[in-house]
Amino acid sequence: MKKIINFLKAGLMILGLAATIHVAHAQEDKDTVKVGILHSLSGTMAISETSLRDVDLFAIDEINKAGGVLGKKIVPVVVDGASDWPLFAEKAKQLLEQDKVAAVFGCWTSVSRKSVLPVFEKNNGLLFYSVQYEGEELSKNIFYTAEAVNQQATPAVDYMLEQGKKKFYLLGSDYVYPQTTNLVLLEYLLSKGVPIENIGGGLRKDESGKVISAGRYTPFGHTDYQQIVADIKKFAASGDACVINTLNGDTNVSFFKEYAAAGLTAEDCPVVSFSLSEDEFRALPAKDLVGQLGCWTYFMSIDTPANKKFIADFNTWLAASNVAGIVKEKRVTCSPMVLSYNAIYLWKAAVEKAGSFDVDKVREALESGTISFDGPGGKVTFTKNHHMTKNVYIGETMANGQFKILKTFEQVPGEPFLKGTFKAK
Amino acid sequence: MTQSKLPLSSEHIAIIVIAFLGIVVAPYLNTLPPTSWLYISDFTLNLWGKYLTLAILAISVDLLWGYTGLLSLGQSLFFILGGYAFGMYLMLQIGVLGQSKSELPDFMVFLGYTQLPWFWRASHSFWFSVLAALWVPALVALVFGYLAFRSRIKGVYFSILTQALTYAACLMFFRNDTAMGGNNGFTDFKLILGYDIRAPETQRALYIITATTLLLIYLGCRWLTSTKFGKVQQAIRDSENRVLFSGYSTVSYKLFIFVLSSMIAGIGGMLYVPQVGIINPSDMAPDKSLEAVVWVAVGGRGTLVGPIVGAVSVNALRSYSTTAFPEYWLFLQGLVFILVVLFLPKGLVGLWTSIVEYISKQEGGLRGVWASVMESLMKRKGATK
Amino acid sequence: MKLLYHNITRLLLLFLLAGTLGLHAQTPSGGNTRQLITEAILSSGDEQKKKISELINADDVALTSTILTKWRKSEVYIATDAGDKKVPYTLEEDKPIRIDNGQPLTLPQGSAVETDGALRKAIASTLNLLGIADPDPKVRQGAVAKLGGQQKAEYVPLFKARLEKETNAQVKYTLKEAIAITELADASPEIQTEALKTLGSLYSKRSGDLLKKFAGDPSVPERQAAAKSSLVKLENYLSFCETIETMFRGVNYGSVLLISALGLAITFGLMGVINMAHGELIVVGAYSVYVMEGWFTRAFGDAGLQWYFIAAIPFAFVNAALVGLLLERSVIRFLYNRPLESLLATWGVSLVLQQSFRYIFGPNNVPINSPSWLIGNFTILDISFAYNRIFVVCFAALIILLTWLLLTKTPLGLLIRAVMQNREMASCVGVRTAQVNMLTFAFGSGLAGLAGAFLAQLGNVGPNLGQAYIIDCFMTVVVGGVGNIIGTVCSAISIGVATQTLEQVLQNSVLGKITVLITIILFLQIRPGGLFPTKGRGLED
Amino acid sequence: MKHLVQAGEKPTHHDFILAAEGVNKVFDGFKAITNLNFYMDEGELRTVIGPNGAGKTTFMDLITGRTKPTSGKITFAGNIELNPLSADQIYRLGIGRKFQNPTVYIHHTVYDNLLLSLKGSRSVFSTLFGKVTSTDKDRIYSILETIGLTECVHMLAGTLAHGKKQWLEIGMLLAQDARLLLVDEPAAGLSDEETAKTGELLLSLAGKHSLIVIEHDMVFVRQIAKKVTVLHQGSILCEGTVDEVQNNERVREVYLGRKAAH
Repeated sequence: MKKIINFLKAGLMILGLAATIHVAHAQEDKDTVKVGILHSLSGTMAISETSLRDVDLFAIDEINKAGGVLGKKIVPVVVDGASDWPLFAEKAKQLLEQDKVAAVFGCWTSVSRKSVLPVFEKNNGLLFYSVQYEGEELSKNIFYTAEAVNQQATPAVDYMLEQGKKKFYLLGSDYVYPQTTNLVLLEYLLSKGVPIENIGGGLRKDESGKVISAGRYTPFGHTDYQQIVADIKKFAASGDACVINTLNGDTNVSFFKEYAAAGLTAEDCPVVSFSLSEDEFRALPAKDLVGQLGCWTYFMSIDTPANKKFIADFNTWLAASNVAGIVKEKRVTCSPMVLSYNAIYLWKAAVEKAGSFDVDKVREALESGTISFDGPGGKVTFTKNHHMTKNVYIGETMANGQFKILKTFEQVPGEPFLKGTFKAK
Repeated sequence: MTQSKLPLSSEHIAIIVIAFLGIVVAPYLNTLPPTSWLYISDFTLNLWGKYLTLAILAISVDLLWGYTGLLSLGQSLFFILGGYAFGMYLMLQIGVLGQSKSELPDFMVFLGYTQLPWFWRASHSFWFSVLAALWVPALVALVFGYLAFRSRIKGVYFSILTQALTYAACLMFFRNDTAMGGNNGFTDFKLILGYDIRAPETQRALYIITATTLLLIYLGCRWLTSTKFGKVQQAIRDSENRVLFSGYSTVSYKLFIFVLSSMIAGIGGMLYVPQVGIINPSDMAPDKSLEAVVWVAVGGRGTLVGPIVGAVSVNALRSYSTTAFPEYWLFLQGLVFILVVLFLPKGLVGLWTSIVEYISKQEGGLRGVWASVMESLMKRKGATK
Repeated sequence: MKLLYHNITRLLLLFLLAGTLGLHAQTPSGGNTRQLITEAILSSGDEQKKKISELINADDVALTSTILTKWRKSEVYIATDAGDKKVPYTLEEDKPIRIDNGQPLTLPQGSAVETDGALRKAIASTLNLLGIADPDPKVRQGAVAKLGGQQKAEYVPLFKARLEKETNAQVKYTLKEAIAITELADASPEIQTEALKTLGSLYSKRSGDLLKKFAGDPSVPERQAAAKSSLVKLENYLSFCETIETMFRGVNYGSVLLISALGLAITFGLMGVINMAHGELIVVGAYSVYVMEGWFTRAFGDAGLQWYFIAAIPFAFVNAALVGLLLERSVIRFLYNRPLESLLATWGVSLVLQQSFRYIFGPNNVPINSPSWLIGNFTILDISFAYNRIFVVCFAALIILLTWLLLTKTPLGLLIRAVMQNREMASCVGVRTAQVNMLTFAFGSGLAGLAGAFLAQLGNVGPNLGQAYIIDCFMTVVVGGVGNIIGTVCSAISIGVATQTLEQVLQNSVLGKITVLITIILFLQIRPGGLFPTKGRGLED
Repeated sequence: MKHLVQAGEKPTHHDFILAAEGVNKVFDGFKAITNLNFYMDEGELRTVIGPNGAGKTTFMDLITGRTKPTSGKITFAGNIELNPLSADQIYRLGIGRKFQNPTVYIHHTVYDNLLLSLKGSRSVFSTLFGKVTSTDKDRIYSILETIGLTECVHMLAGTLAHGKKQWLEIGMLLAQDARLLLVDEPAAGLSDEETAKTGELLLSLAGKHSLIVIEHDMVFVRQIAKKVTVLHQGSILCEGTVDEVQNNERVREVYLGRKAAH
């Protein structure tokens, strides 16, 4: 009996082997390479992530028109994570194990990245992640084109201190990015000599008296900011206060509408936001926001030929695009979009340097510190720690929904591990 | 009901064959070399493992809804509670292998915890965690069920209240202060009982355990629904007052079945976590429970095969359509739900039994149907000539 | 009289600034205003800031204020003439007027002058100094408050002089407050102690931080005691204000809940349909507002912005009612006897609708500009009342009244109530129940649309908007007692007040919400029928 | 023997199967039962009549624990107070109830309907692991014979005709071996023949069980009634034989009089 099974097994193996040779041969013939695009096109996160899919497809088209990568055309495999985190993991597995993609560009929320991380590590895949995040993570299979905390939060605080602000109200959505960022900021502010009673929003300590949460948090989809705005108003009554805002995406709309309704303006108490890009800005009545600040590594208003060309080409591409449901009018560009765009070009550069699509070789190339790209937001370079060195801009919102750049920090290297690095004076 | 009209023996044979295919053959095919045309990939097997855990959840919904008439919109809460209870064990198993190289789970390190909160400490034990995946949902169900059934909350009210409970729990788990990982939940598991959780062998073993558990739960529920208890249960669905005035304390019956189904859901959740690799509060959002109810509706409520068929088919459709046409799949899913509720009140299983009945009523069985179809086709041809 | 004011103030200012301004200040030639402003606009850097501060000397105070205000709002433009000379101008009633000579601009129009934070700060500072004498008391008050916050001793004589002439009570208060706050920076502890006492008797909200600082400083015991007692006074006062404010927030949050849930009180409460797509009907209303705003601004320009909302309200109602009608005809009418299944089918509908919104309006949120009469607030004591919130409360009251009238005083209402109480009996006596069902459902849906119109003014408008409200709506209706409109009103307001109070007390939005949900669950154990249970013995299955 | 008892008057002996004293029930301001005094002997078949809204069904709800009285007390079998007990506990004392609309388990067979109603332990455990004994089966078949449904034993109850459902429900009361049967409008919707058969069935039960029958159909009442209680506006208008009641002026006025006007 055993013999028969073994015989059958051997037979199947031979058959299988023949099939692989056949398949491998067939793939050699093809002059295409697959990459995965993993974003939520439905569900709550579709608000933000759909734009990234659009810009990814645009970049790929652009590269294909210019001859592709290593002579191969890129074929995007677009899948919908549907704002469902386990589904993200499933889709990542599918892209890596079934579709055998060379790289994946995707994810927005931290939780989606955390959800796919083990999958990428197990299959030795390559993920490019391009939305500002909390750091405290360094996976060999993920490259972060995103802003690290020191490319947004700490420069913004520097700027506010420079403007003579003495009181800082920390407000965020209750998830890992704001929580971690605010803990870093707490350390940072204390190290800059800001007394702890001038940090608003509340502190929570554990049994040993160690601060484990700083600032005020609201859940996703929170709609009523009356109480919080009243609290801020009280906090800001004596002047020289500002709000450090890490509210996620669309909750900003409710918050800023309430902020304006309460009569608070950028002059009384400016709000500096890290998750409010031009794309989210579109949903806000701009006049309520004039003068509020943002900090990113790209603004649509950057006045360089590269950026102008990027915006123009993107709009031309949109107009001609036949992707189902794509929005063609009144489109803006924003940092996560440009970072996604950069990611594809950086991957291309790394592949070309490595001369192969092999993940290990591409990683080696990316880690070499020589892969850079002159993107719409200025020059970006990958460093050994999988993060990028790039320009940081502080901008002020204008009535036309754009940011006016107030200050530029040139070529700031991204640093994922910041906690505990700032010591109080 | 209609099922019992089928000859028992053939039903038994079907169960045995399907169980054999699912528990023995599928994992065996997974061990074949990937080049073989019979090979089932790790991805596919893992995906089916996930579907089967969801099928367990669906059975728990059906036990309440289809058999007792209680539409609980809180089953995903129990499912996820089971998942969290077991997930805590998995989180602690990561040990120093995590990003932060600390004994504490990563998210606690980010938030500056210096020691494990008290309610985490027992989760180092595997068996404690397995049991917790049962008793935690059971306890919640017991307290909530006792309060609800005692005040005679039923029907729509019961549904809305269970939904509110789930929503409250969901908000609770979303908070980072709850020390359960907040929005990110638990992820990046490394080891289970010392085995590498990502290894294909471990995943295969988990699949086999899931499939076997599902079979046992299915058989257990079959037995349960055939006992006098099962009859009382269905009697409650059809006429609770009569049951009450026949001297049965419907509160205890409902409570028993509610707690039991919460434990079944908990088992599903416990098996779900290691196979999916992540658990977080968005899985207990109110619409997730609704989804589970829809699986049952699609499969066929009041049967035990229905939930399994529904859970697997809806999820397979979802997996397929989010890749095949990511822009349209929500339309498709929504429409399927509407159409099933409107036109297939007994679900796919109901459709199947009516087809079988229709065929058996025809003279000559399937052959008769064939003949009549051909006949009408011929006629039409003749007419067009 | 007015002129006298201006002259005296200007003299005072001159006196004050003479030291720093040097020669320039000594030549206040008449009619130099326009020239000075033009120079300030056209210069840059520190030079520009200096020039702005010198504008205090300009002859025509009103003109200076007007132009500076416009400048700050980026409403000053620059045209360039043939000789590449820059000519700043503003728009007055849409006509370009040159700043340098007040004549209409003959050159082609240019672009707006950009401002940044520092520049606006400089402009604001000058405006504040000018504002002390502004005819508008509000402007005066704001200016004094800002100057007081700077704690510059040189302003004290300015405040005191103004205080003697000031007639407006609120400005007087602010002047006293500003003087006391400025005196806190004085070197002498006696003056500080007096100032602290004054601030306590003024209940000065602005001085909270300073009071805290002095209360924590034991170096001068008397001063510390004064600070402490003033701080206690202030805190008591503020907590009183907070309580009132919290109540107001509770009532208006309750009104939002009420408007959102009222439609559901009809479709679920009266008709027994569990409509999970209720949230999406709200979204239909919100998008209607967006569409209407687009039409109005395209047709009437900025003036359209003022009135589009009035037109959008009925539009939102009608649109949502039409979608509701369609929904009723295509899905719900088959499910009147299967409430739990209507839940599932309408959930499917809600998925389809959500994705449809993404298709039609894009996945992003859309911006909605509120008419100016909905923006801003007024303050009584230190309690602020936002106009849009007051509007919501009034509107909720109005909708309730109309709904109640419709249900109780009209023939349609009679029919609706008849059908809802006993569908079979009503059809037996000749009521066309199908039609009544259809109309009732459409009416309930229309109310959801109205809710959307209001939510559009308060928060974001996007495909997921409805999801945020659906559970709250169901809870509101259930707590109120199904089928009872008054119950819905009471429950909405109580949930609103409870939520806001808990949020205030716990200083945590999520915990507040969780506590309210748990309380509701427990409450329904005690009163399974809600606040106002439906009468009768109807326990029959 | 005093035949005509005025409302509220208490008979002199004490061994009642059911006694209600000073019972009031108010629903949201509506007085459904007002100061009701009702006494009934063991083995009696009592018919309760009264116009719509007289409080007949509420009275039954009060006895079976479906609602609780606002004031007053109801005692069973001499000294057991019913007020604090729940519906299923009251049942276990031996009070069975047939609803106005036949209430049977439509998705169960006739056999299962009776099986679920058989006297015996009602605990979750016993239903899970208990076995059906041959005595149980014999009992079920004998009841089936009594109610004349032997042929329908394996039919689903939902497919039975209306009359048969009524009998099945009465059968279910027999199965539970209740001391007191409350029967709400057993003749509603039945053909004359079925009505007569139902009457015989009820008469055959009297003596062995105590019965309260609520009925509208006076023909049926005549067939079965020994003693009739007339309820009006939540209290007892009068009690007596059918003839006495029909001849009572007040009854004529409020009830029969109205009926005569038809």
